[in-house]
Amino acid sequence: MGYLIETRNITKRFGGLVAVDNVSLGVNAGEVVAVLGDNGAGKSTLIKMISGVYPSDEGKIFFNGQEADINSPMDALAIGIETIYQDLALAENLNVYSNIFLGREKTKKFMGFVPVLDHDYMHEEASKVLKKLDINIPSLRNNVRTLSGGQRQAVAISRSIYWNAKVLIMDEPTAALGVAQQKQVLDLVNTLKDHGIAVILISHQMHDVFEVADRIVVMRRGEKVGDLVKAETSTEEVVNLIVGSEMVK
Amino acid sequence: MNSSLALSIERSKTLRVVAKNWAFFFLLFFLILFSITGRGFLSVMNFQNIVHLSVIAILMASAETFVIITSGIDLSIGFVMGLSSVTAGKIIQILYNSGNHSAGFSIFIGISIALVLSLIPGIISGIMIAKYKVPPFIATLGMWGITNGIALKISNGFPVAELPDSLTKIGNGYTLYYKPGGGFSFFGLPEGVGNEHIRDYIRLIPNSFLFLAIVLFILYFLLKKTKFGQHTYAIGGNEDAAIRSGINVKKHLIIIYTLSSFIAGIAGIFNIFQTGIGNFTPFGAMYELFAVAAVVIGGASLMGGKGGILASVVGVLLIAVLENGLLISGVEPFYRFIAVGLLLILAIVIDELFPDLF
Amino acid sequence: MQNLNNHTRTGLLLKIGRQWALLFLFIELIFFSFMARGFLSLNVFQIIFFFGTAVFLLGTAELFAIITGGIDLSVGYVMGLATIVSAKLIVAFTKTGMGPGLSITLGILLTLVIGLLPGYVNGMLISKLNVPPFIATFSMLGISHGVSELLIAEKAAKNLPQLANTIGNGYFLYYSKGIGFSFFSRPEVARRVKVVEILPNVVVIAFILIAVFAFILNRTKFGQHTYAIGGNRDAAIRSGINLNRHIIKVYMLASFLATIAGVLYTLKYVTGKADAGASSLLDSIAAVVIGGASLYGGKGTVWRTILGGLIIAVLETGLRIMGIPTFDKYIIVGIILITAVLVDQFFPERTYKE
Amino acid sequence: MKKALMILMVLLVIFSMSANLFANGQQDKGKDEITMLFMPGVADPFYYMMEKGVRAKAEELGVNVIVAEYPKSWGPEVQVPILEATVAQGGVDMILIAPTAIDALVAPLKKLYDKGIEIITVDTFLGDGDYSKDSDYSFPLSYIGSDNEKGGREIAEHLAEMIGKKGKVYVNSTNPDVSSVMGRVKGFKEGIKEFPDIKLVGVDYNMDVQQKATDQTLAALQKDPDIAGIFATNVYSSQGAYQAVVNAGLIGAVKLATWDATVDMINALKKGQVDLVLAQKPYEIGYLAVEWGYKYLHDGAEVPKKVIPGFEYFTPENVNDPDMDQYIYK
Repeated sequence: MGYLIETRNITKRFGGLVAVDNVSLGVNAGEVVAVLGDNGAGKSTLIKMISGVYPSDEGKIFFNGQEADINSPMDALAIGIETIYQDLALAENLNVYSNIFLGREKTKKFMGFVPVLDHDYMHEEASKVLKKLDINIPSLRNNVRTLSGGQRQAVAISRSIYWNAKVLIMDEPTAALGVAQQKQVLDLVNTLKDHGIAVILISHQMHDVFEVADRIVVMRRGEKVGDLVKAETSTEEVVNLIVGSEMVK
Repeated sequence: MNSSLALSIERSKTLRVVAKNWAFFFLLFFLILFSITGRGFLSVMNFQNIVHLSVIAILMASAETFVIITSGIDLSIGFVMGLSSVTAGKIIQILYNSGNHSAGFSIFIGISIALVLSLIPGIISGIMIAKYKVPPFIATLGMWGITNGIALKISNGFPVAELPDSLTKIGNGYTLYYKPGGGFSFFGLPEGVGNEHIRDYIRLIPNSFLFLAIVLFILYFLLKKTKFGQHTYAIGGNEDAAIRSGINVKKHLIIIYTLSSFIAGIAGIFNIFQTGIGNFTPFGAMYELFAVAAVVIGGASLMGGKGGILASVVGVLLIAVLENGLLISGVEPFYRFIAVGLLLILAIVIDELFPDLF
Repeated sequence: MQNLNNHTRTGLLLKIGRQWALLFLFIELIFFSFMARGFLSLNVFQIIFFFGTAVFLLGTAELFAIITGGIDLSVGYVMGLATIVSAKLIVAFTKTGMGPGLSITLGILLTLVIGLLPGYVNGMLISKLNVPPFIATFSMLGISHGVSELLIAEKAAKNLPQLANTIGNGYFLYYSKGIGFSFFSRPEVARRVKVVEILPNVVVIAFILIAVFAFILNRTKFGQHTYAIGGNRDAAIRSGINLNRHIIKVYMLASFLATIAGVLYTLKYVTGKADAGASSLLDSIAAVVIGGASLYGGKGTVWRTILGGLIIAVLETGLRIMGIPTFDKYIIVGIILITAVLVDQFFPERTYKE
Repeated sequence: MKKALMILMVLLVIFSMSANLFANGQQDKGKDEITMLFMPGVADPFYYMMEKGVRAKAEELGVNVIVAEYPKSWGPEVQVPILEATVAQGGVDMILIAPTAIDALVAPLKKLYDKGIEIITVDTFLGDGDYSKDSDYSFPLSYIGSDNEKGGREIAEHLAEMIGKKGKVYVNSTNPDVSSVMGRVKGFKEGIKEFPDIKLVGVDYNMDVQQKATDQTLAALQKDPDIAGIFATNVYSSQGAYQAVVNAGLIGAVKLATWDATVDMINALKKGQVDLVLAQKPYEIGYLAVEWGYKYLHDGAEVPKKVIPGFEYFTPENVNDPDMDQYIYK
């Protein structure tokens, strides 16, 4: 079986600048691939093409072996590609389960014809998915504002999982977190892997990458310069690829 | 916010209830205070009057609540109210005085057209705000002048009078009249009560209460129980997140401003029932600013994301009770401006101290 | 990628877009020159500036608050309070037997000091207690209004010295045939003899002050920090700006400018009035926004604000000279204001801080 | 940017200088055509009525009329800019103005007077309203308007009669710094002093907002439930106080004397809900102002310094009299 999600020779230009140049990348189900690179290396642009924010100029994206026509974030969501941005996109003034159901609230009929929010259902479903992912949040009726950074990350991830994410793109999930909370998030990534989710992880933290990733892709100036299996590489090799010292395989 | 304080409040159930509903407890406090200082304050009649006269302010505050939760502001509601009141008045006047139509029919047609008309300013400001990113402050300020100009043109600057009497009979009537020892009567004084006996009757439950209860229930329901309400909060909390979760934020904002304008239109209709004439809004009335103030006292934030209909009602009543109480206690009128200003500041400072609880 | 599109727009269009406010003003001037009999005259331009001073001053006050991402709703009633305080003080000083010049000077100076107080309170509430600017200054609006009415209820300040009137309604330069030029005082001529009056004193005073504040905003560290706070509050704090102190200063400055507007009102109308500035508040905010500032903070300049104020003042004056019926005028002004801001939205990539 | 602004300024000055000469020529027009400017005090029905009177008489005499923009609120800072801009279109021979302040309007009007424009003040006046003795403010030709203090006194007498010369009375007024309205209050206070058994329990100011007037009157009725009579001093006070009495259910039990005859108040009187309505004669004031102004400008007639058209009182007895219809503001 081929990759669950795959890009073939995709390219994105902004005016004269080639932000992503002819990059092919594939991720299997249950696999964590880390994308590394210096600032401006094209990591963000790459994932934004996969998640539908930017249309690609050249190249194709395949999902489950079939060509996927991704032109907007909605298209990506529809086939199960979810992205968790650094700012998490949570409404802090709403509670945990409302965030998990944000935009796709479950309603029931009041007096037979008026649709009202079905709080009980949403609460129950939310606790199920949190349980499945081993996430511990005291009360799902608390506003997200009262949660810790790690817990918020967990809420964002469970939202994706609940809505059947098959591919999860995570942008710097551990930045701005304390050590204990980083651990929680990394544990969660491992849990996701066990559930057969394909994870694309963007990170600067070499330690995180080596803890959870199966493969490491390095980008420099828009090009893919390395695709390494974690078990067969070392920190030095990756760093050298990132900064561009010549150490061609 | 230091979480230890928040936590200790969270643990103490009583404290938590008080902190969360401080405006309500403030209201209670004032009620007790003025009952002592103001002769005639503590009476059913006075409370009924306070609420009856606050109906317009409550509707305005409800309109503003929706807008403020999305972190916007609507400055045009005061004049939309005037526009709706004058339009309804003019149509009723023409139909009724033509002699061909009954009072009921004229009133029905008048208010229907006025309510439909009151949607338009909201749609226009909504489109400007949502599609063209005009700041809400300016978009609704523009509508401010336009709606009032139109209202004045329709009425030629005179209040629209010569409307059917049934308007005020309904608007200012009571559901129940009671004479101690003399029995009850519904929807009107018994026939043949002379001037000298008027003061004997106790009037209970103004009709406006029933009207207000219905409107408030619908708005409360809309905001708290439906998807629409949930999305309103989401947009105010994190517009980006709302967009990414697939909420059509532009459409939603247009609906919000239209709704706010519509509620202001309802206020205009109520105004015509209450006064029996079609009133345009004077430029100095500042209905919108007082509505914003009441919403904020009720615990909403101008940054959006929080607030509620009932909280805003408490906010309006707090100002109304404060003003009424000071009046009845014989405080010079201009101290009231100052008192309301200080109350507002206090409201925010308290809110700022317990941010996590709202 | 809207930025990209904008950059590729033709240079000329972009230039016009950036200067749309100026263009708008020109269109107004040309339109009224043709449509309004008597519009094009020295007298009318003096009227525009003379009565515009309140909006220009309040607009500048508002601009400082808006650049920091705040707003000051109290300036109108602080101005009203200043008219009453200054009128009362001047009358009180005159009663003690002081000369008119001295009592006016003392009265004004004292008022200017008192005028810092509302701003200080606003600033403290906003910076130290985290009260949103809208609410803090709205409360201050109520408080200043209440205090003003209490000061004036049934005991208005009357009989200000004649000198106040001479300053407030006088001109810098007069010319009349036969007598020639005279400075500051109107030549004694018979009725109906034409006297050309040039540069109202009030306008001269206001513009000197506005120039000073424009300088503060453009050329000083204080101004730079004001922009920094509005642009990125966190960055400003991290770069060592004392945020609280700065915010307090900004609101004191706004209050000070409003007080100046109030003092000039007292000189013009020889009376104090609680709601003297109420009608100028919304105009002044509109002037700032038409001048390209954002209510989210970080941009806007004094000259642009004056330009915004002029767009409103020319429109109002022109429509009055044309004799547009009152109610139609309200509607037209609203529509044009919205159009102005809509035009602005089509050219979002301006850098007003040049 | 700044360069462009400087160029604009310079252009403006050059423009205006050259145009100034042009404007000079424009003022010399046919002498037989008279133009009057009507400058109302604020946008309210009272002045709309006055405009009608002005227009009617002007048409009759062939006088040109310019009606200035109605100010949004009461005050010189709103009125004077409108006045000056409207005069700037040139050709005005006479201004009929309701000055919005007794002192603040002296200088601007004097300036226009010095340019050769005649002034008549209507409804409100400059200084103390006495232009017969020489003073800074005695330049207007005449004051044509109501004698507010007299009206207040007369209302006091009527109200006293209606409540049987004893009991509590209350006043709802608009704004403590408007000379005409304060005159009414002053006159009323003087008038009520004549009746030792009547007690004035309070004066409230609603700042020209009708809803406030309702709130205040209701609170007053709550505080002193035995109030027997209410005097409301203008359109907004009247309609507001009337609403309050309706709300409190005290129609008939509280005697209501109101100032200004809007349709609403007259209807209330017809229904027996209000007991006395004083009608000023705004139509007649405007009418008289044009008439006297024309006599002065055209025939060189002497104008009396004060013209008081008096009041009409609407009572339940005369309210249906067709002759009274002309005094209703509509």
